[in-house]
Amino acid sequence: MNNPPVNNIILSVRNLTKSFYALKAVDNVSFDLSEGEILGIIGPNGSGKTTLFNCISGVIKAETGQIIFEGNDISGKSMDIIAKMGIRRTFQTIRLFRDMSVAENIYSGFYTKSNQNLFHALTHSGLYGTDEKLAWESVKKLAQFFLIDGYLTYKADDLAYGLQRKVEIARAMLSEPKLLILDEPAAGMNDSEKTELSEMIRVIAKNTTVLMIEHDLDMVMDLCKRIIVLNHGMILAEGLPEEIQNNKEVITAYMGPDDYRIYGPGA
Amino acid sequence: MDIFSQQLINGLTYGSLLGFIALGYTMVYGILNLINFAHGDMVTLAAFLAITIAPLAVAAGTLAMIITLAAVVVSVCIIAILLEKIAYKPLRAAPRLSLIVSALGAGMVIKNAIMLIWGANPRIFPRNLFPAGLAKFSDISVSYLSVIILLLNILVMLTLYIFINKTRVGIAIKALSTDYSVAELMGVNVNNTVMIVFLIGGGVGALGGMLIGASYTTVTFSMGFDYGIKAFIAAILGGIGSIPGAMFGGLLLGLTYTFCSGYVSSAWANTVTYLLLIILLIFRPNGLFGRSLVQKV
Amino acid sequence: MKRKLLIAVLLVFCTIYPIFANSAWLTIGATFFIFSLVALSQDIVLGRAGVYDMGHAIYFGMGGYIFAILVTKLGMNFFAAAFAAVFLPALLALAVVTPVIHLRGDYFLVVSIGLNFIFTQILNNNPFRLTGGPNGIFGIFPAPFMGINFSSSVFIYYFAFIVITLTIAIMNNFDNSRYGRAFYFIYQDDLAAASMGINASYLKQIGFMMSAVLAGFAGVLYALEYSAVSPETFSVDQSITFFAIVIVGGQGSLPGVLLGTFAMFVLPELFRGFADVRYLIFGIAMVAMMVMRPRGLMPTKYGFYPKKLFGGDT
Amino acid sequence: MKKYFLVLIMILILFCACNRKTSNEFVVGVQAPITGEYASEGQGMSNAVKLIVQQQNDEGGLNGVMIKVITCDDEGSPQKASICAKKLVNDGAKVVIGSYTSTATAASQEIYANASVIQTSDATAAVLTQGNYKTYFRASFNDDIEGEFTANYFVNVKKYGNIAIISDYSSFSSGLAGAVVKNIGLLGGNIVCNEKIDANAQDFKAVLTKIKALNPDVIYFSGYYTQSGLLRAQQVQLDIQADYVGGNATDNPQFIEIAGEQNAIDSYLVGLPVPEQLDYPEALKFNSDYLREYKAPVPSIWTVINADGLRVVFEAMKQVNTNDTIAAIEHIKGGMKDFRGLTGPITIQRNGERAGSIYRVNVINSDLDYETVYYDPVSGK
Repeated sequence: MNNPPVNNIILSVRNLTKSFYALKAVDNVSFDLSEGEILGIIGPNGSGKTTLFNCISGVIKAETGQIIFEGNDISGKSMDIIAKMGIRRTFQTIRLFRDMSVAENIYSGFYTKSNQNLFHALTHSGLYGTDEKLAWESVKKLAQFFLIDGYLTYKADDLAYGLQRKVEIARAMLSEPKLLILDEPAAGMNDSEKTELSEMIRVIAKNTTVLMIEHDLDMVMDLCKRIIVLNHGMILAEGLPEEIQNNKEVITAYMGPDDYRIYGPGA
Repeated sequence: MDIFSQQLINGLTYGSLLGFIALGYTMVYGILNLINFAHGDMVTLAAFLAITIAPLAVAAGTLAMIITLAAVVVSVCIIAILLEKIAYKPLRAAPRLSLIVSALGAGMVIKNAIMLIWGANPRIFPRNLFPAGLAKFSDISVSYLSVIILLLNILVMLTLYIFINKTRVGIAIKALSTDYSVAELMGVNVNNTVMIVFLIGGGVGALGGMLIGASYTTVTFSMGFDYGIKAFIAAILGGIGSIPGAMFGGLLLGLTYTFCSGYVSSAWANTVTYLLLIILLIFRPNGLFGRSLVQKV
Repeated sequence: MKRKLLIAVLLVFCTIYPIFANSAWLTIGATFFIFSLVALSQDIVLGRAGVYDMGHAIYFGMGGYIFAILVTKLGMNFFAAAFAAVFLPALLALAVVTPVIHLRGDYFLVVSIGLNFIFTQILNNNPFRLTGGPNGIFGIFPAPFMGINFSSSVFIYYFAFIVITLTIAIMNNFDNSRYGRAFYFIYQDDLAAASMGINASYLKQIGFMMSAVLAGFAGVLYALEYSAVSPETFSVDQSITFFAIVIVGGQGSLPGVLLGTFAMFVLPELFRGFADVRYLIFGIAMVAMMVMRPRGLMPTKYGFYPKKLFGGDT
Repeated sequence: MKKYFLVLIMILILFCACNRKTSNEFVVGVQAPITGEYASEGQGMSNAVKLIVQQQNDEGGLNGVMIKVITCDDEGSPQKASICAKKLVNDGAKVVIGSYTSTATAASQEIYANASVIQTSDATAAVLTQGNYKTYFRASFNDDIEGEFTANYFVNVKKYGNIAIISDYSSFSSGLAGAVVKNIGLLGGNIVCNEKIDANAQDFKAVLTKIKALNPDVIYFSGYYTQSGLLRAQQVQLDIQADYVGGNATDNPQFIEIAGEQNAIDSYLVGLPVPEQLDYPEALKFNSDYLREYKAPVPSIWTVINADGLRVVFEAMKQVNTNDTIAAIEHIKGGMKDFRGLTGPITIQRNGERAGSIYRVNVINSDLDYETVYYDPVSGK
């Protein structure tokens, strides 16, 4: 794969619509995401953010619309195929392998990169040794990067909330994805953990495109170069963080109509 | 044409017997997400209890039937509650599989206890419990007993349907089966509600057991498993957790089994019945009436 | 350290066992190995991949019957018949399981019971006069080859012993490999596993094929040991016993499953005395075991990663 | 660690359980279903053998050696049967009466033959004598002979036009039904259907309704008395005008209870005589001894046949005055003629089958006892 030009489009979503019975959770959403970008998606609760992510990552199938990732249409594909293509995600409700150790949880990210076939697995022959060494070393390296290498032998379930989040992100990062989808990564974290996380995401974004849902607006404004605001399943506004902060519809959607005067551009 | 209608009656009778037992499975599964493997053996136990109690009650003359039925249903309900307290309550928070193995073990205990108490050989079910005799229309013969079974089946289904949807306890049961922890938060007394479910399931199952004994005159200690599995399949066909589903699932299974052995081949009747289940589960994984469970992410 | 010492003691004991065991106890020893093999194969799908399979005796029966048919009806030599009886079940398992592999938990359990009923009914209906109907097939005596009499108890005992030891070694490797851990991932949370690019249905199919090979092998050994196969040996009741063994012994744990098999198949031979109370005791034991140790006698302690690398011990 | 010591303990249990013991007594083994579905028949076998052995010991044992009985429960399953066979051979059994079910018998034949232990039982599956195990013989008759007898009765004696056959999945029932169907075919009889029922089920109305449409003259069921009783009761319920004939396993007093007394009347039973019908002096003595010893009548004809099997062996050993099994079996197969058995004269052919046939057709009359309506003393081929 030659080195793509700086801002080519890696993911484009075209008139995506997904409804649960009568409710249109995602209503005709279209946007593009270029490589190396950190795109923030914000919006009040129930605006369709997670449903949008679920459609992109293959958890659920959208009725209409297309999702093009690196040129091929992934809108109907199953989740594991999409993951193999290089899209990894974290979940709003942390979904770790609870009874297993942190090391094994992170290792699961290596599954698609490992070239160990069933015969090697059963006989520990051939490239089993090198493959395992590479796997566990990268697990250790990544754990150190995320400052959780002290917890590798702990059971995932026993960790504090913030640490579990980091394990989930580390797990997603181990396979060096092209696109990392973060579903409220900072939820449940205190301020110091949040700044630490922002730094990590900034480092990750050097060679991975990041698509993020986050309620903590300060973090979003600081990290993301571009922001999309969703409301009732539709894109309300799109643009640079400053533009979004002063956008009339956004504030109305967030704060309610009469507050625009108080928090308007003058304030 | 007579053959068809005779087969229809055969199927409906057999199906409604299965329906009685299926009900026990559906209610327990609805609330504890547990396949109560011991339920089939409870049904057998009811038939054997009737064998012991019936001669004692004969002294009461005409009331004999009522007293025996009541005594058996009550004792089976008590045993059902004990079963829940000993084998299932301690495992409320345990992993699903250990609950299943505990149910299998409980089933084995009841089955072998019956064998040790009443012996390994088939026993004869008392004839005087239910009215015998046949009615003949042209070439079709319908025994009074099968009429009773059909009517009782519909009656029990209706009362239960109303009970579940209209009474406070019924709502509590429905709440508990939709979401265990939320129902608990809302002040539903979980232990009592679960006890009532086992009470109803056991009682209706006991009735089913006695009707089976009366229909086929012989009961063996090991018949519980076979009836149990067919009844559970009926519960799934109807949509596990739905009360009308248990009844319609039972009738569907009874008719399939009857028409298959009547018109296809008796050798492959069971195979066709199970294939029906598998095919249905592939296309409608929640059965005819079941609620579809959307997996929350 | 202690674990290695104990394994060595066990291996030595099993090797010298035939010398002082009379032929009845030799059969019981071989039976223990055969049923442990089936229990281990059940543990692959139930204990590791988390598939609620209560019809596992099907694959055990496939191995036994294919071997019996090839030897008695076609007079095939031991090696060819054994080879077919070990690998054919894998393909048959794939064909049987694929249409229903997506079913979740209890639904798969009921379907597996249904499949087991169908399997026994096929055996009983004696299609094309192959399966011998309810009598099953007896007189399974493959022709001796270069002096090896395949029906001698001692040969079968050592053959089963070698097969079970290899199986345990291979399953140990499997646990510490990419696929083994992937099985645990799909058991813990198949959606999260899918988000890591792990296709649960595909792995479950592999799991069934691997376990069908082991169960098929156990079927061959059974046919050799008892020189007869009949439908009731592969009935739903047998599948329920294997299901209980894995759960009581401890899912995904090799010593646990071996201990479970010992309790279910070898102890009864000791309690020959009070025969009819035996099953009542088992029922009570199953309930008591589950209430006291819901996760089984020796549940697996995960941690399938190189210990030295992270300095932790399990 | 703690958990591994558990595994070590289990091995030690295995270790100390196996020991050898020798004795100079003549050991008779009983391999029978003491528990499980056929428990009553298995216990009957064991009681009969103990009774015959006790009587033989009272007369000074066998050629001067006292006899000991060892019983092993095979639950009627081939797997347990194989373990029992090996255990009995190890415990020094020279003669084994076993087993009641054909499958369990077949699974043990090879083991007894290799140890030259004489084996006899009441199992009737034809395949048991096809393995030409030299130490196996039976005092009962194989299904083919009963098949011929039944077919002849249906086609030539009763001249039934439409014959409906029903069997279940047990090896005995399928084997017997197969023999009847084959022989009816040879005699040119008309079989309208050959149906299968599941022995665990109890509702057979579907099959019977299908048969009713074929308007049969006779319904023949080759299975056990429980299902036989239900079939008869449901036939009457469905008002199917046809004779009902049960195979020899219908011979059990419970058939009448299950079918219901009214329905049982006019049911036919093709099979061996019931113990009460045996009028030979030895049989009368055996029945009364059994009743006195065990406070219960002889469970079925199969108990008597197994007793006969053992008496044949004892008689042979006395005639060749050695307890050597090879000499005895040679003498039994061809040497002994018309031994005075409880079930009539016994001659064992070279292939281990018993010559002749004592089959008869009984009908249940209005006061509910068996009345012989046809028997075929001539066919003693």
